Amino acid sequence: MAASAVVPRRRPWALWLVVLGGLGLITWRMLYLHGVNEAFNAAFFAGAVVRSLQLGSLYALIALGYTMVYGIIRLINFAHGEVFMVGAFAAYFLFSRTPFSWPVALLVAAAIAFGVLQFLNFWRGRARDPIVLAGALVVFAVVAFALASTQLGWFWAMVASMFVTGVLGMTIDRVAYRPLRGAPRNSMLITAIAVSFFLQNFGILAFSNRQTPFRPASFFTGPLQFQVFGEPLFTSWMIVLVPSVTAVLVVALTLFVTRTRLGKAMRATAQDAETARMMGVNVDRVIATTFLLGSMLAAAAGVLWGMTFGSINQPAIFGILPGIKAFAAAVIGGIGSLPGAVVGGVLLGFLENFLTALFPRTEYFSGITEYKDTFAFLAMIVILLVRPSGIVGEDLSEKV
Amino acid sequence: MLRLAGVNKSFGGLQAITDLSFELAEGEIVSVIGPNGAGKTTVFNLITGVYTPDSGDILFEGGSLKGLRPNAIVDRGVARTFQNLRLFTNLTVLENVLIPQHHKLRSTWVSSVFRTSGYLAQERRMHEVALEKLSFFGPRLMGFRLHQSVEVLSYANRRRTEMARAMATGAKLLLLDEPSAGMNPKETREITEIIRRMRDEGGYTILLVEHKMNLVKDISDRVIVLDYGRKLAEGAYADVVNDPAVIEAYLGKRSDKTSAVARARAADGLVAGSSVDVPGSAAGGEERS
Amino acid sequence: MTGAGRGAAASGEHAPSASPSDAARREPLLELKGVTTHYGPIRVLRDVNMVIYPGEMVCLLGGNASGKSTTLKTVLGIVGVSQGELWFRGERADGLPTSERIARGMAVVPENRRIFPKMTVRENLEMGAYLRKPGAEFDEDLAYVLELFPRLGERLGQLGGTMSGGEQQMLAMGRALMSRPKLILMDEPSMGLAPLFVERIFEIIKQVNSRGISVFVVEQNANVALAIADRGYVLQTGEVVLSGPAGELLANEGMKRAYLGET
Amino acid sequence: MSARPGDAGGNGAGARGYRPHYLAHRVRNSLLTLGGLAVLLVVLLLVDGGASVKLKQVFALFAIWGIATVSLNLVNGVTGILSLGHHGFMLIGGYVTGLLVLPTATRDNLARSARSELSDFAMGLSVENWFRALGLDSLTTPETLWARFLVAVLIGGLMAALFGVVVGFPSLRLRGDYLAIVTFAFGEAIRLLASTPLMSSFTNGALGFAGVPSDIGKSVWWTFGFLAVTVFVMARLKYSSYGRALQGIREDEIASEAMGVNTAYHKVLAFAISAFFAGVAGGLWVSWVGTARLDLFLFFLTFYFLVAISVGGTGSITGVLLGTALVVWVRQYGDPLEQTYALSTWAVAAGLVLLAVAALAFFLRRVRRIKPDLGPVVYVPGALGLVAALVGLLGQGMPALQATWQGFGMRAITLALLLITIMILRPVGIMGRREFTWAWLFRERLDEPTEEERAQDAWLSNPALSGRAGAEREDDEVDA
Amino acid sequence: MRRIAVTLAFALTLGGLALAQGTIKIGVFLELSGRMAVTGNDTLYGVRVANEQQPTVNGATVELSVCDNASTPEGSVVCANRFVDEGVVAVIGSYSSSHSIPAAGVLQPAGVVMVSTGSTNPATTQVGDYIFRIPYTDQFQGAVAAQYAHNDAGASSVAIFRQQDDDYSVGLSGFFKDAFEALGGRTTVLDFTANTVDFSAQINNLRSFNPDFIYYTGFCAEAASLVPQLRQQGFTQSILGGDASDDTQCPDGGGAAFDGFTFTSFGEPEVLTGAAAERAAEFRTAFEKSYTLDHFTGFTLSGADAYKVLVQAITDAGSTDHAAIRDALANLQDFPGVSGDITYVGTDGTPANRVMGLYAYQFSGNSWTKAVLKGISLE
Repeated sequence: MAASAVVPRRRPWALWLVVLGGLGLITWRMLYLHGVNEAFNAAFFAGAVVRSLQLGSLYALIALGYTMVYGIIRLINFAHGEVFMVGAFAAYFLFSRTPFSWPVALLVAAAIAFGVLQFLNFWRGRARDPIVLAGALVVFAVVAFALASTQLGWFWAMVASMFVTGVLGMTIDRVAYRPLRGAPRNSMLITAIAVSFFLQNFGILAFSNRQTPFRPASFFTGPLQFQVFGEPLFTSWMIVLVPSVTAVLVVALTLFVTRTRLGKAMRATAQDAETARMMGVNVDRVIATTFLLGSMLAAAAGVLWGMTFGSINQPAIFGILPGIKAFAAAVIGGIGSLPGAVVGGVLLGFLENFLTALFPRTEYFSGITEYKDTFAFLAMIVILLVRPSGIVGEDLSEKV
Repeated sequence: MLRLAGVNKSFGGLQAITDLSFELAEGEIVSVIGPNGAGKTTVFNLITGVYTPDSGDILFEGGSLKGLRPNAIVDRGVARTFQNLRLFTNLTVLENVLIPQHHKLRSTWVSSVFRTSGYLAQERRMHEVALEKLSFFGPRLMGFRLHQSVEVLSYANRRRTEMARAMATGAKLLLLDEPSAGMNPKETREITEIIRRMRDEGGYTILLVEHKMNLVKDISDRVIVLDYGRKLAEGAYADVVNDPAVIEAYLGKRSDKTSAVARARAADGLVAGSSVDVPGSAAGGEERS
Repeated sequence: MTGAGRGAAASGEHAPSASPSDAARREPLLELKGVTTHYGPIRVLRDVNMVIYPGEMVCLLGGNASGKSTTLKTVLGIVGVSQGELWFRGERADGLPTSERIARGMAVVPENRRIFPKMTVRENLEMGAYLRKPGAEFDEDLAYVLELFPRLGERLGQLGGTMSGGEQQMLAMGRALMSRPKLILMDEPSMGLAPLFVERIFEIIKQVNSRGISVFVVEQNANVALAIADRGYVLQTGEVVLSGPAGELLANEGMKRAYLGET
Repeated sequence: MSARPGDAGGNGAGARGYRPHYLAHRVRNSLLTLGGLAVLLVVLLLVDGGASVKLKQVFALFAIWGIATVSLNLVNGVTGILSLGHHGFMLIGGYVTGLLVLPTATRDNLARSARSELSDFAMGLSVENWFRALGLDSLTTPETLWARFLVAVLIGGLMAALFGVVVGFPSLRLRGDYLAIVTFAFGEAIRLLASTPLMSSFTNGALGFAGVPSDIGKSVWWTFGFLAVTVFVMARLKYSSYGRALQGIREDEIASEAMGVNTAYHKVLAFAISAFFAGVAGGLWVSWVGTARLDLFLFFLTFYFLVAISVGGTGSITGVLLGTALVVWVRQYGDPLEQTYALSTWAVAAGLVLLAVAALAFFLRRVRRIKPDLGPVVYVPGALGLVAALVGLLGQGMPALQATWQGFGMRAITLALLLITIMILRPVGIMGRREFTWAWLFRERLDEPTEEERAQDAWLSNPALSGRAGAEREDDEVDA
Repeated sequence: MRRIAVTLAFALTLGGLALAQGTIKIGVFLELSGRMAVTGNDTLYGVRVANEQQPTVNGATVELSVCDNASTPEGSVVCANRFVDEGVVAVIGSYSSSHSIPAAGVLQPAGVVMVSTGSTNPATTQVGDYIFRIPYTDQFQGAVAAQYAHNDAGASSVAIFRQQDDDYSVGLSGFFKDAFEALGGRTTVLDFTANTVDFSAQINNLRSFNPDFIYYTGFCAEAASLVPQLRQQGFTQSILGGDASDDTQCPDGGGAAFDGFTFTSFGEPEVLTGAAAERAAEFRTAFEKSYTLDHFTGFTLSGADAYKVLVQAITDAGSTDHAAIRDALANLQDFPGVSGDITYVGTDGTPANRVMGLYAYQFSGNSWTKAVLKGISLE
């Protein structure tokens, strides 16, 4: 949770040596591959780099949710991957369905307006304020009208999905986790696993269990082609969109956490919940906010994920692998630390994508594609055993 | 029997124990006293292997305890109780006193599954030892209490169970961390008597941390005073408590209002400008581990 | 506690005889009426009666595990009351959440300081004023706190965790003052501090108290605490066994024997 | 099954200060135990001879899953380490067993098919061949499959145990949820690695191999026999000195270590024993399904075991078996949940479930005083449930409610909700840490004082002799 | 209280032993939900229409006991066990080899006849003599595809995308590879698992091989992600798919990237010849009365034929005895099915003389059609 992570003392020159040595090895490997086969040209590696960055950004967005929740209540929120799944599906319904029928639109709008009411109350701290009510009514009207008359573009679908998913995250916290505050950590973890299973199967029930095409009309999913040292690189504008959206959201989150009152309360709660409570912080509300923000980021990641790959998996499994990998990213970066999540996510993206590019299938070697999914797990196990605090995190392990 | 030689320990740049040396002879009862945060519990943690000293050595019956795992140190014959009670809450009193004897079991898990006669004999022996140790506390932990889960015991009975548990390890040296905390005067007197009997009848050597001076006065052969991780004084109770340094450190300054104000004025400069290093929160935090 | 010791004062609600500001004697600021609390099945406090009047400084003494900190947590609402009533500023408070109690004018200096180690000094102070609207009042309070603790002013940008114990104690006190409390609760402010610092801290407590803020201080260091407090309560195994004006307590034989360890 | 901690020492208990078991009770309990076993035997005979193949298989499945849950319980419930990698151990046991007992004919088929990636070495791994080489030809007939299966399952279990040791090692450095995550990562990594070229010469990639003989895995007698052995070992272990040490680790690891328990050794031991039986369960399961495939060993397996353990009672062997029965029953007989019904029916069903949960929560709060504060978490679902049920009942004619909906995934949803509810309302599960024993059933409690002891206790807590506080406290104990 | 509860629990357990007895039942287990739901449902509609056409056999009404295997092997085993329990006369199902084979493992020892509607992996019928199928095998399909790639498309190097956790895909890839290499071509196999969405690693590997033809043996759930990614990354080679690509999820999910995607699949009326074509067209007309033609594919015909051969076998056997039905089925010769003539005499349960169609998706704008290129029959 620490926006300003304290990096423990270490010898900087050793670090630089490792980094430079690693880069040297990578360069050597790239040159070697290029010598073996013309196909491994600059464009090939440039493509791998941009895809790594893209995937890494997505992992980072999901990982932020894990790390925020872990930082504040020391819970590995197993259900976060499924929240990500719901985010993607919510957006899918918003941009793909022809305008909803009026009753459905009114119902959905009422639900959303209720959520808004909750939120505004939340931040203003005063219930039944006329302004709040008016705001909720405006939202209700706008949402109902929008749902019934227009099909949303990807951006508004993403925003709406972030909102819906944020409410879902808060609800999960309220219903499943909050009654367990102070319970043994294992109970909370088991509950989180149960919530994750519930959401997976609820997804089957609600969204039908099949792989779903995810192609909103968008400029960004269109092809992008440019030359890298004379070689063509085929890709799409998503390689620009994904990292930029991630950067914007991460900056916004950092500003929120460091500048706003609630954000400071969040950091305080993460550092010492009981004392924060003694300062008058409503800890439950702060935790709910954490779930809200984490889930919103996950929803954004879900939408970007779907747009990047053009389809999203069946709800029963969509959240699992990205969720676990993002969790691994959070651990690698240092769970509990916001910059750690970003660093870990990008690192994992590179590990997974760039390594397979560095060790592709050649005539003499069958490649490491099949091992791709195990990288995250092995990296996580190694990090946990060698340096449980992660790359940039501080030690959160239980004290004697 | 136990000898600490120049032990130092620091946490993150904060010196918790500084050059601490003392000795314990067999059959002695020695109390360690000092204000909260003075490093008393840290000393216990160092002896029992929870922490490893940065420098210096801890010798028990001639062998070094430095770097040993806590369970290996119990094997050597040193056991402890915890200030904040670390009982096996959901297990019964009897089970709590049986577990510390497990390290002496000389049967594999397979023979324990098949209940070989060798295993059963040891198990019977463990029960006898458990009852013997519990009987130190009279009928308080006997009878139906044996099968009561620790969860339902009173605070005082929990303390007693913890002491019985430490005895059951078969250790020769017991480290008792505030054995009378949370007890009323009658119970405190009782525990004082029991600690004495533990030495006289059980043959234990006892090192204890205590705040209640009555208890310390009644049973200590010697008293060691700690302050900021340093040994301030050592000796018989009467000598130590009359040491002015000890009175100041432990009992607090006997100051009336005027002198407090005067001293505060004197301290003001220090607070505002000077850079005297003051022990920080970490020492206090460790104390509560 | 011997019979002699018990005789000194009945637990509870008799009005203190000597106090600096007798004017504010009518209405108690904080009152515990027969409060009993449990941690799980274990009873920690039993039928505790206490009262603090506006402008008063009261100390709560007792050994380890006697229930001092629990009393404080009960007042704050971190531990629930299982029997009895808690009144604060004429209102029943035992059902209120902690944040409401803070909003009504409590502030706390927790045991071991408990400052936020990864926030700057300034942010720590802001957290103290968490429930209040930021604005001119905030700057006013900040100025007052910095005047009280000049050392904090030099270190506004430093991370709380990097400061020494004494500085952290000041920060914790400053943080509590930032909420303009009516009552400050202090849990062992002297723990782990050098004697000179202890006196300085108590001097500041006195200064704060003289501004009309009531102080409820939990201490082990009985001599220092009683030296500046108006009244005191002594807790043993969760029960109030002694109470009375500070002077009387200091002079009480049973007190000396049982608590201070004097012969 | 009437083992109690106090019994472990054997006879003559009264002489050493704890409650004598009355002879009449002992005789009664023995008779009841015999009677219970006889009933079980009769039930198994009925099931085995009965017409329903499915029931037979469900019983076998219960036994197999029972082995898995009881073994997982050793780590999760007794030692208190949340292990999420049980499916990985089962995978190892399952694949090893499957490969070793694969009949020669199936092997030959596989070798010829385009689907085989098995190496010649792996193809040659066959208990049948080993028996031939040893001249035990009588053990290579179809009738003596059990002999080959026993050898194979033993090897499978040992391989799993070996891996259990490997997975157990992180437990020396890590605690709590970090450790849980590492076990999870190991479990998943085993599965992912099994499909990679590295391992596929032994596992035949993700496809695995079909044609594993089902005779043992679907036999009620064999599976219940294995279950009986597992329960015997686990129960004896739990009520031995080793079991106490493991429970000590669960209660307080630091204190255990300070009391001389070699926590490192014991944790690894628990993992190894647990993994061994998981491997056995895996072997039986592969035999039950008839195929060794990677998608038999997904994380959902461990999840269902967790449900069984948490619902039944963490740490209680009988409780865990109860939970397993529940999970197997819902999964095997829960297909009515996944049929197509009108929305009104769904609304009524969902409403009633919500109401029931709210009523249970209310009951537990009011009568048993289990949770101090549930507030809206109880009342809001209760109210919602009431509304849903009423809408469903009253609005049967409404066209909107006549639309039908198929309840895909309702079984898993049911189990997940059950687990969440249990975790919130009764975190220790139905049985708690208690075992189902006759003594428990007849409420013979060793921890309740006799008249004599009550008198003594009263004397000890006499206010005249101790402080007032003491008196109160001692009384508390008896009630609490 | 406690004792009552225990007694009650015991009584409930015994109550579970109660059995339900049914009439003449034929079990149908198919992929009605999950990743192969489209094909599974298309097949089921075929079975249902055939059932409407021939509702009785030997004077008894046929009742279909439908079971959804949720596109999982485990679900298939559950279904098979349920059928054994219900005492069904015979079993129809399922579409995928990965699901048929585990179920066959249950039904063969139980001695229940199973007719697979879509399983093309040779291993299915090798499970035992009670297992039959309607379609051709992948040995045939792979060989045809190899010939198409080599002769019609003129390819010399082919990249095969293989779903490594599916029997059908692994088998088909193997047969294609063997056949194509026998024709003198070069191949490489690129593995992925079910539910893969990100194919960048596989596409990386593809680059160095630089094939001039791509053969896809997986299902549409993954193809819908793979094909657009291939096209986007500049791979313009022709792609040929197996019959698993005959699924609306492919063009619906992948969009215009599927323009020109060719695949081999079960015969539709257009590719059948002679009397079979007429029977198929007739069946299509009957089908249209109950369902829309969107759900009419070669799999529908296959499902119908599975029902029809079973009814024929029961009629021939004159009883519902499992062994008699098996014998009758094994002696079936030139049965006039809607997907072609069916002969089981002298085979391992795979009918001789099957017809396969070659199709392609063609896009105009965002709408697509499934074009019939030609019919291919086994010599």
